[in-house]
Amino acid sequence: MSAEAETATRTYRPPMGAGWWTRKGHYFWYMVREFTALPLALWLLWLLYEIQRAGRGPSGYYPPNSTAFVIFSAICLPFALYHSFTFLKLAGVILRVKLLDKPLASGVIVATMFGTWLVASVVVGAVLIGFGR
Amino acid sequence: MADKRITIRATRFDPEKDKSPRLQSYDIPFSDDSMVVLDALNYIKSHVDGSLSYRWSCRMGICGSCGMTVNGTPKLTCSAFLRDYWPRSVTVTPLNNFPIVRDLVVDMEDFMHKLKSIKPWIIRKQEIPLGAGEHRQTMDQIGEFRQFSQCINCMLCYAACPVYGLDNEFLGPAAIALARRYNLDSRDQGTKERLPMIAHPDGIWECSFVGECSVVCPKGVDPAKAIQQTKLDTTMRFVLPYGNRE
Amino acid sequence: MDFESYDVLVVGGGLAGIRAAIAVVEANPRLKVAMVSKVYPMRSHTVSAEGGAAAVLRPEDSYETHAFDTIKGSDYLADQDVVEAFVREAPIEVIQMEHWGCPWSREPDGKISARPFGGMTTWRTCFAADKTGFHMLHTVFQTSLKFDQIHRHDEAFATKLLVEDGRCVGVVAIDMRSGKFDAITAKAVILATGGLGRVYAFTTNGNICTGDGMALAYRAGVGLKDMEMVQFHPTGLPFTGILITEAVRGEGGYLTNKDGERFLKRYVPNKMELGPRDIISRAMTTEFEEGRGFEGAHGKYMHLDVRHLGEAVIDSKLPFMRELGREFVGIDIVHDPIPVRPVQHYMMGGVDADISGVTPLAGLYAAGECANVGLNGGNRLGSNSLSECLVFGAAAGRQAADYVSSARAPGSNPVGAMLKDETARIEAAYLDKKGGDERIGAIREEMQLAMDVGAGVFRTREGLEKLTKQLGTLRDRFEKIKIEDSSRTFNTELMAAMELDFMLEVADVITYSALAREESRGAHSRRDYPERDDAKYLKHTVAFRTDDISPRLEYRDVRITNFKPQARTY
Amino acid sequence: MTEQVARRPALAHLFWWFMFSQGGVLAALLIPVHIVVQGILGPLGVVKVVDRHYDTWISILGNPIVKLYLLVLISLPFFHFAHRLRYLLVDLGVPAAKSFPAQVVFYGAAILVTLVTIWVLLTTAPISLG
Ligand SMILES: Cc1cc2nc3c(=O)[nH]c(=O)nc-3n(C[C@H](O)[C@H](O)[C@H](O)COP(=O)(O)OP(=O)(O)OC[C@H]3O[C@@H](n4cnc5c(N)ncnc54)[C@H](O)[C@@H]3O)c2cc1C
Ligand code: SF4
Ligand code: F3S
Ligand code: FES
Repeated sequence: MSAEAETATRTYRPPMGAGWWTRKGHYFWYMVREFTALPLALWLLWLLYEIQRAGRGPSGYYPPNSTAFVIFSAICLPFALYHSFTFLKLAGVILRVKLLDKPLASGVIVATMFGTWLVASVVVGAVLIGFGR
Repeated sequence: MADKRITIRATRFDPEKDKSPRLQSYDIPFSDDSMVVLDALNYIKSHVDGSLSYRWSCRMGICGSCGMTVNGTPKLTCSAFLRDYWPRSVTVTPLNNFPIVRDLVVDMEDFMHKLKSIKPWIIRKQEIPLGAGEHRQTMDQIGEFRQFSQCINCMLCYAACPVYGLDNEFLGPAAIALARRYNLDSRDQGTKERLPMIAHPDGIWECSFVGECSVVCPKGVDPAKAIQQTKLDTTMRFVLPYGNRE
Repeated sequence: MDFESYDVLVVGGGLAGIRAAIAVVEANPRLKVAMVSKVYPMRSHTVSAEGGAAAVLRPEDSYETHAFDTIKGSDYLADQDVVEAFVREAPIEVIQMEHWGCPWSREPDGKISARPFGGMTTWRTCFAADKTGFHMLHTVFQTSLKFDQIHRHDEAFATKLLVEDGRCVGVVAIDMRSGKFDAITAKAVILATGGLGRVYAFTTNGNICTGDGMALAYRAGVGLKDMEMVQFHPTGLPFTGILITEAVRGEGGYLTNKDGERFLKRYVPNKMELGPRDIISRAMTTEFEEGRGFEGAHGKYMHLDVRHLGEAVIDSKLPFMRELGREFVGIDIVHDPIPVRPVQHYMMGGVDADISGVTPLAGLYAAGECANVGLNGGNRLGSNSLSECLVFGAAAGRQAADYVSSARAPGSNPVGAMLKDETARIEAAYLDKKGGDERIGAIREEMQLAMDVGAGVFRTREGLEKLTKQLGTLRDRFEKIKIEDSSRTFNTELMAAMELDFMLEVADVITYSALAREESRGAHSRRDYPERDDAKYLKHTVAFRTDDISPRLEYRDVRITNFKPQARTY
Repeated sequence: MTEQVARRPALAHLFWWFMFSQGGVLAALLIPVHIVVQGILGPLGVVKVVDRHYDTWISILGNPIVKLYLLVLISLPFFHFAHRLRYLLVDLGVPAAKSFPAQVVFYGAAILVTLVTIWVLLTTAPISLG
């Protein structure tokens, strides 16, 4: 396009380095956010295993209560919360909702998202606990 | 005011002589609280070392040419005040993620190609004649794209985006924000024409929402928002049976 | 030798240059256009224009009043036929910008909105918030990207016009990236290189406004017209010179002195803050001299007060001003008055060109701030300049397109020789120069300060004569400059040296033109000749380069059509 | 410039991003409460939870709505995880994670998890409305 292209002079391209995400707090927290996928995936796999275990009949069934498992869940929890928090907050940035032809403030959208989270947690929690014995 | 001084360290690189860049230190008077990093560079160029090369013009944060990395963060040097760093020293390096041409000057051809590639002009099926006057547009309609039209092409967002740093094929924040600016303009009918470039694997999908682009943007463009909204809109076009396809 | 050859070459990527380039390809899509700019086009100084572009769009308004306001504002030094053509074209161009996507601010019914501006009797300044130049420049630049016939040479610095058989056939340009000298040839050349504010120390103009195009044309033998007419804008931020747009006054801001008094009532009682720039700048300077200004770390200043407008108006109409106040002064203009003082802003004078941008040198056209087509006379009205860039940029483009359809292509032999000469000149003067001990920065600063003092808001014979001597000395010292940068790659010191060379040239022309005009008219205000003198000076100054230091001056009658010169009071 | 050759919207990317975002919302809204209740409070005995007893657990697992819920709860987030982990690798300097084979591996894994989940749900407790 421009005539300069052909007379390209030597340039220096600084290497990026795999440790770029340690350079700045923001990058680090981004990596943490992405990393949440791993503990959450493992936890869900556990849940799947729990369900599958129930299929083997009542005789061998024991409730999940090893200390290791509680510790594992306790480790997963902050990641889960961090995922929920970042994801729902960022959703406020993305979603454009119009009410009566006026764009809704992203603060309102975020508040709605967090409200939904709360309601969903209460409902699911109620079912899990309510049917318990 | 006592004679304050401040240390500026600037990248030096002359491709005709140097293999790789190095930092050079300058100790200069910090005579006035209104001084910005660019003033310090200008002082060096005028009074200490005339060979220091960098770009600048307007000195009022609107031409977009003076972007550099200041103590690790991409900044417009004409709007970065020395008083915010002093008594620490200030390290000025070229914008990250771009090839260095010379000292603090980076190669921006790639960026220029990307700008052009998203067709940043009004596309209409049928041009209206000049004699018919202006298109009517309300302030609310302008409000739809206003934020995304504030981009000064300073490329700070590219310097901040690791995805671009890792792979220069990525279309990048400002170009996508500009595409969105036109897509949201009530006068434009070119969304579909821009789609192949935007929804390309190296387009919006490549962005993993690091969000640093919006943090460093000096004009509040919020390219991260532009990109995520474009992802959503584009997806809706195809997911909803009759969604959004004009 | 073979050179890159085009039909039309545009030097300058600002509003005027890009508009011209588009006009060429619109006139004839088969034409190949080159656009040479020393910065990427969107960096051009048009980007910092804030207030707006004037055009008669509202039914209540009329061409006659726009023409009259412009002519009166010019202190009758404008060529009236040019003004009349301009006011008719401006609305068309503003609509064209709208069609290209410029986000003009709108009325509730969706039409383009207008705001009051200094010296305009009615609301006719179209605006895009307070970033009008930014939006216009990005709009035309982005629109220009769709024309593949426009070949950009970004960051290429034009050093000389190529003239062959009395015809301009291109430029020599240095590609800054590689340091390579190129002859870029064309059948016609349009100069659109912008202003020269950097000749002064205290200016709103960016680093790139160094009068290059004017100096290039001047050296090629073309006259520079009305160069004594330098505009000082009343409201610049002290220290930085950043402009606080006239729109601030247009929207209702007050100017007050240290006694809290709206002092303009003594100078422009009928217009107050909406008076023209030259008069308000003089009023402020007079107030300073009489001790009624504020004293600050960066000199005297006045207050520009918008507090009474309220946050809502400020945020919708003047958001950038709030941003600038916050960033560069540390104040919130919603709660604090803005410190301001007069600042060099615009060059009415420029390359002698006619209504279609045609200069006396065949094949050479000029448009935008670097040209003087006769529109602005002694004082440009705020917001006429952006419209001027559009109207006369387009006119020059169309004219050039027309011309090249019959012009033959330039030969390459003389061009080759000229390129060799120019390369040798620059290498000898700068790149391969040994020794020298003068700093470019030092000479530039001394020139700028001398110009501020000697050719500022008020001028006198003594001051101007002293200035010619100072400039002469600086010119001698320039011969002894030291170039520390020997690299060919992006050598900004070489650019700075060549720009200083251009600036010393145009500074001379300003000074000699001002010395010779023994009257006060528009922006040119002589303490020793306080009155306007229509009998002697209802004329354009045209300066030609000579081998001597001082230029040869000619005078040319102003073209008067419908508006007889009257006393200029507001 | 290469992009002049006609480009078409990348529909595959679009689809995977859609699944990614759906999975993300779901994971955000639902996973924490499961972890808290089933992973911490239940095992610690703070509250009674449905999976503490075989009967309660198996009876609720038999509910078709619960089955559907669990299918969505478990499988959809995996499309989110697959996407994130793939890009995590890219971020850590493994550009190969962008390649087509990598996509097959990661999204394939998510599909696999989905299939396994369906199988588990179908074979665990007989469907009953009780
Ligand atoms: C702060 C500010 C605010 C303003 N506000 C307003 C306003 O509200 N309304 C209004 O009407 N006017 C306003 N003006 C005036 C108006 O903006 C300018 O007059 C106008 O933009 C000039 O445009 P241009 O195209 O002539 O030049 P520019 O935009 O300055 O462009 C010059 C071009 O020439 C190129 N160039 C220069 N020298 C060389 C060389 N040697 N080789 C190669 N290329 C070269 C540059 O790279 C650049 O691309 C304002 C001016 C300033 C400074
Ligand atoms: S989006 Fe912001 S940071 Fe990026 S180029 Fe535009 S103005 Fe600069
Ligand atoms: S930083 Fe990069 S990854 Fe996306 S959100 Fe911004 S473009
Ligand atoms: S110099 Fe123009 S943005 Fe900083």
